[in-house]
Parts: sequence; structure tokens; C-alpha cells
Amino acid sequence: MPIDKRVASAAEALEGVSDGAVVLCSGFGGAGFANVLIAALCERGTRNLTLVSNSATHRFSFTHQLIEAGLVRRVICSAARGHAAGLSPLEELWKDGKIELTVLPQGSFAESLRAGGAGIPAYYTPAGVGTQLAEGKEIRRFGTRDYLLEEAIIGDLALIRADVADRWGNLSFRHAQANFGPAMATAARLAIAEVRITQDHPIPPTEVQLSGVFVNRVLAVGG
Amino acid sequence: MPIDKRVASAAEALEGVSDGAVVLCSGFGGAGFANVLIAALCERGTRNLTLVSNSATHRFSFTHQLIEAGLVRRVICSAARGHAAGLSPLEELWKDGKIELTVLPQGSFAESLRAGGAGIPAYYTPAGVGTQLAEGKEIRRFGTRDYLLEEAIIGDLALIRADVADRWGNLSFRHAQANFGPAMATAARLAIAEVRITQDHPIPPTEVQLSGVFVNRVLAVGG
Amino acid sequence: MHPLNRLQMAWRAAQDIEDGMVVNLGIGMPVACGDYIRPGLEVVIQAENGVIGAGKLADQAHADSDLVDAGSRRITLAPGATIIDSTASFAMIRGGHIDATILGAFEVAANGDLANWDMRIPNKGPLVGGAMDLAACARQVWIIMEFNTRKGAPRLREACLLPLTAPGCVRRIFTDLAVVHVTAQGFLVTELLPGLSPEDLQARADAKLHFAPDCRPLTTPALALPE
Amino acid sequence: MHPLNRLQMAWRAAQDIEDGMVVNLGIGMPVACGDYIRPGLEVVIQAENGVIGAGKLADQAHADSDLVDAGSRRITLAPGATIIDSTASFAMIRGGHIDATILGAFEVAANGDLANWDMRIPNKGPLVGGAMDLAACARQVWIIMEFNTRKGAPRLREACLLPLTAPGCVRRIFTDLAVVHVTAQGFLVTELLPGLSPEDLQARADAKLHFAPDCRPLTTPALALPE
Repeated sequence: MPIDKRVASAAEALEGVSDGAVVLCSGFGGAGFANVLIAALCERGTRNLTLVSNSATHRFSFTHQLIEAGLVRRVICSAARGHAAGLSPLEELWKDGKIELTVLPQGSFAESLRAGGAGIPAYYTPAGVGTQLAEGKEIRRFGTRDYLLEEAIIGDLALIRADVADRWGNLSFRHAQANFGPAMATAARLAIAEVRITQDHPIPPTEVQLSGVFVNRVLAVGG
Repeated sequence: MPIDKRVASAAEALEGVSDGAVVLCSGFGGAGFANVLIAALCERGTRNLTLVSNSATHRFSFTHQLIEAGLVRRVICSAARGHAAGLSPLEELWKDGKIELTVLPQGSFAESLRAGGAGIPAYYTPAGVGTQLAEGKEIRRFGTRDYLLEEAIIGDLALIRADVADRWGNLSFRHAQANFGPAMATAARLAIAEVRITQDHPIPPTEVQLSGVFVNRVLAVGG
Repeated sequence: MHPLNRLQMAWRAAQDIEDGMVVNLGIGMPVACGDYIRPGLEVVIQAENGVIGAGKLADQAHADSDLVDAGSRRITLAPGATIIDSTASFAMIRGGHIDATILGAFEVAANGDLANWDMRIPNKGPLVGGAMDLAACARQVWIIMEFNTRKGAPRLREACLLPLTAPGCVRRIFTDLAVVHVTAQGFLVTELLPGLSPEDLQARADAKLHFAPDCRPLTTPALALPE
Repeated sequence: MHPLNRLQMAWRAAQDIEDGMVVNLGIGMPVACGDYIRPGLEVVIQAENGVIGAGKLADQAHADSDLVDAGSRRITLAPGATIIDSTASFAMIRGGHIDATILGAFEVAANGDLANWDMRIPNKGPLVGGAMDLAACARQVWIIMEFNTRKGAPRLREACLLPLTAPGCVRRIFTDLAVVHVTAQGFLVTELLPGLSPEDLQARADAKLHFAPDCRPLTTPALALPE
């Protein structure tokens, strides 16, 4: 049968996603948020999620809807601060002990996802050494410098945004849309991309930015 | 001054390379060997080299010339076997204790180069656990599985082959020409690419496969 | 008794490839599997040098020394293909994104240990290549090899004599005499060459062979080796 | 005494950027440095989200929400630019391929310790972003910040009071009152605002300030802040 990873609806895309899932959501600075899929996940009401998103309450991302709907029990991110002067819903829930929060340097956040997808359980990095974020983590010297052991992040589900997908699940991205998407797709058991358009014919080999081997389902959402 | 990484000759490309250098040479299966630069390094007579090359005596690569000329004291590779039934010059030198040999699984060879370029001093991998190549290396359990600690490889010099370079040192590759080239360029203090053509105008942003940030000099060699 | 030739062994292994699988094929017999995938299936063939979606061999007119597979063979791209660098290719392999790798081997042990990288020929340099990454990390490891060495020594053993590639990784073995699965109980023969008795096969192995209750005859089409 | 305004501080920092450098500019004052790079220089501006070769801000007609920098500003690409993903971007940062990063800060210590990520506002969530990677791994870390807080507290200190971003990383500090280098001996003032005495400046710091023998007046063009 021809490989065909296209699905007809966001509901179909999310089929099989269970309570307690670790959900990886891409996006940075307004680019690359899979907001159609995130909204559908919210509507689905899947609970007890671990949300892995660089900026957990970015104003352009619907991840804050998941948080406000009480579906998230843990957040892994590099930025957990709301944009307003007051506390964001995430900060309120965190203050009240209702949400667990893990903050990583952004480079370690990205690298731990890449490690998760690349079969590397842990790696050493200089980022965070000598800071509060090193607390409880192993420090080890290589050569003349100290490094921190960081472990891989693996997700049950990745929700990423791309520009074009072909039936093989190959993806191309517009401009800075890729950001955490490729690493998240490789690190998730089920990787779903929402895209502007899907096509029957292949994306030319040199224009593919993420191989369909890493992508399980693609949904055309326009826009 | 406009950034311009183009050099006029292989001799100019290799300016400043010293005896004892760790030299990273790309190439796999006939694609991506920087043979013009390797021949020039051989002619230069730079001695006491550590040669880091996936297949150290590949018949399409001039790395064997470096070995035969007695310029190499150590080889790091994943394949050290000659193609002929008899012993290759590398094997003869190794047998006689005149060349030091380190063999890594190809995935660890690639990942250690990537780590070298990415500021990661060491990482854990499942490849090689339970084999002779794990001897003397740290084994550590994460979850339910044992992993091997592998350290980064950093080079003084990378000699890689690409298709097109622009004046910024941005590179594009033909087909499977990239192989170890991008990782090697990132892992070397001085990264030199030989290319089919160089151009004054930029390679379009989406066609750049290795950013010029990682490339110090480019040499047009045609072919 | 007509033992399978090398192409027939590749054909038999290829019959087990399922629709939609991502498959890595080793140098030698395994790459021939690409020619025998069941009609109507679409499979992604990964080559360790970064070709994701390797196609048929290139004909003379289209052969390109920059478009090669792990065995340096000049190939074409299948529809939907892309090419990544070696680091990304092994990230894909190590990360468990390969459904099955089909490799050659010298020996396989009853616990699934694989020895396929070093024959211990005096003074020959080591050649490990991508075998350890593939064996340790692909979701399934399948082996194509003759049941015995040219000198008649068993390749299916209680324990490997040659240096290991990876411990406990092999799931299926396609040989010239039988198809053997590696199970928690050890070797399980699921197909046996017509004309060969279970006792005959056992005599050629260095480990206990179990025979599946529904053990079938191992049959393949006639496939002539190239001259 | 006319302390530098934010644009003038960015201008002064930008004058230290050398030809051909790869520079990462932090959110806030640092990104303004991009507008003041000395004429005739070509510099590569790296944004942590993967834009390698960030250009000017996009005008209304060309603004694209997919083409943004680390501060979510809609930008253009400079000639020779490319875009990589976040993992590759931080591999570039962590690997020491950034010649200089220019960041904002709350405090810098005499040993180069940097505190720029957590102001300890009660219950506000942590916001570390890419600062720790940049501070720990760029070849040079330059800081733009006011010499004192709005309440007049010193930002140049014997030891940081706020949580560290990275220890011992800062090399140069561009403030509204002075340019200060961090040396093995501690803070070294290389430029001082006209009308301000060394004693005045010392009184505003919490650490010993050394003054370079060739300490020059800190002067900049008039640059009006936008309304």
C-alpha cells in the first residue's frame, strides 16, 4: 500500500492519545506553533499531561489554554514567565503547588530533545554549571572545565507545525518555523505535524527538512 | 570588509597547518572526499598527523597517500581494513607498531565529531556495549539499559568536499556528498572546503546545508 | 537437497518485510533484499550514509559517484526520498527509528548475540563500520548467512566464538537451509529445507534447535546468481 | 553629567564589534546594536532561534510572523543568511562558534560572574531562555546595562546577589556611565563619562574599580529614544 500519513481531521490526528501523555509542543517567537492540534488536544480533554514547550505560556501559543483548562500537571520549559505584570495562570498554579515546573537552559532543552530522538540517554553540557539549575545534577570535569549531566527528553506525542507535507510525511518549514519541531518529532513516539498544505507528490529530496521517517501523521490546516 | 572566505590555491588553503595536527577528512563510499586538499597536505609534508576518517584507507580517498607517505602517527576511524586480500599500508604500519589505531562504531564516530562541534565533551550511547570496543570505557545504566561513555573528537583541521560555496563560506552538497563533512567542519578549529564552484552571490537561504559560520576557507577545484 | 543460493536467501528475508517499514540493508547479501520486496508494498530503505529512500541501482547513464549507498553502489532515489548527513543518519539509527536492519553475520548465539565484524584474521585491521549501531539500536535485527561456514563449522552456536557486534539483538536468521527465530527459549526453526530432516539440521548446529509445531518447508523461486 | 541613554549604550557596545565577527544579540538593548555596527564592516548576526544572518527589522509590507528573531521581532535576512533549527542553533552556540554575545544583565561581579535571568520576584516563573548557554559558551560575553539600578543600587559587585547565569564569563560591560573590562585583577574602567570623576564612579559600585592609565572619555553621538 502506498505510504500515506495524511489524516482528515485534528480529531483523527490525535486518535489514541491517552491521559498522562508527555506532549512536546514546538514553536518560538510566534513561529511554529501547532495551534490547531493544541486546540484539538484541549477540546479532547486529555488530562494529566506533561507539557514540554520552550516558552510554556507564549502569548501566540495555545499551550496556555491547556494549562488554563487544568489539563497539565507538569511543565518542562526554558521560560515560564507570563508577559503581563501580574501572575499568569501557569505561575498561579505553580505558586499553589498544582503544577510541577522544570526549567532548563534553552540549549539543554533543545539538546535533550535531540538526544531523546537520537538514542542518547544523557550528555554533558557546560550550560548551567555554577547556577541554581545545576542543583541535584551531576557535575563532571572533562579537560579543564566542569560540565553538567543532562538526560534525554522523550515524548509520547509531538505536535509540530510545518509548511508543506507530502504523503510520506516529509516536511518543509517556512523561515524560522522549524525551531524545536524537528527535534521534537524525533523524540516522540507519535509525531503529528499540522501544515499549510499536504501533497501527493514528493517534496523534492533537497527541500525536505525533516524526513517522514520521524513523522507519523500530517494534517493540512491552511493558513 | 565584505566577508570572503575564498582562497586561490590549495597551498593558501592550508596556510598555518602545523605538524602534529588532528586532521578530519570527510567522505563515504566515493562521495565527499576532499582529495585536492588531501593531496596538497601530502605534498606539504606536514608530519605526525592524527587522521580522523571514517574509512581510513578507502580506495577512492587520498587519505591512504598520507599514510603511505609516513605522515600519519595515529588513525581514528570505523574501518581500517584494506580492500585487497593482503595487508594495506595502514595494516602493515599498524602491525609493526608504527601507527596507533582507534576504531569506533560509525555512529559513535559521527556523534563524537558532532559533539566536538557542539560543545558536548561526552555522551552515552548503546553502540558497542558488550563488545571489545567497550574495553576501558565507562559503562553506565540509564533506565533498563547499559550505555557507553564516548568523548568528543575535536580537530585542528577539517578537509571536506562540497558542491557550491558562496563568499560567506555557506555550502551546499550534491546527493550523499555531505556524510561526515558538516560534523567535521563544526568540530575543527580550521575548516576548509573544496568545492566544484564558488560564487560571489549568496546560496539561497533554504539551499544552504552548512552555514559559513563553521567554514573558514573555501577553494574551487571544479569537477 | 538444494540449499538456497545467496539471492534466494535474500528473497526469503525480503518476504518478511512488511508494508511501510523503514529498513536498513547491510552490505553484501542483504542489499539484494531490496529487489524482492513483495509487490504492492511501499518500504523506505535507509542507507547508513544518509540516503533515506534508496531506490534501484542506477543504470550506466545515470550512475553518479555522489549518489551511493552504504556499499558504495551507485543508486537512484525512490519517490519520497531525502538525503541527510552521517550524524543525522546514525541519530535515526541509534534513536530506534529503523524498523528492521538486515545484516550479514559470521555467528549468532542462542541468546541472540551477534558476531559479524571481526573474523580475527591476523593483522587485518578492524572493520566495524555501522554494524554495532545498527545491531544495538534497530527495532529488529535480521540476519542472512549460510547455516555453516565453508569448512562446515556451525554458525548457530551456544555462544559466539568471534568478537561480538552486539549482545542479544538478533530476532530472525535466514539461512540456506532453514529460517530460524531467536526466542526466549533459544533457536526456533520455523522453516526447513525440503529433503533435510530436523536431525540433519541439528547436527550442523552448535546449539539446541527447537522446531516450531507448524514448521514449514523453506521454498523460494529459482533465482540465478549473476555470472 | 549626561548619562548615555539606551540607544547610546547600544551604539557604544556596537563600536567594539569587529569585522567578520559572528555576534549574538540579546533581547532588549543588545538587539539595537545591530543598527550601529561601524560602516564598512560585515558581521553575521545570530539569533538563538536559528536565524544565522539576521538583517534589519521588516517593514510593514514584508513582516512575516515566521521570520522572527529571539525577541519575536519580525526581521529580514541579511545576504548570506540561512536558517537552522533550535538544536543546531544551540549546537553552534555551545560549540563556541559565536565570537561575541551581547546581553543585558542585572549584576556583574568583579570575577566576571553574570546574573541576568532571575530577579527573584515572588512567584514569577523562572525565565532562563538561552542566556545560560550563551553566557557559558560564547567566546566573549559583553554586557549592556545601567551602572546602577533605578533605586541606585550598584550592579557592579564583589559578588552577585542574584542567582548566577554563568560564573566568570563577562569580559566587557557597557554602561550609561562607563565602559568597564573584566580582567584578572577585577573591574578595569577604560572609558568614563565626561563630568564624572573616578571617585564618583567608585562610589556607585560595590567592588573595587581600577582605572586604565589611558582611560578615555565615554562619548557617543546624540541618539534620540523613540517616543
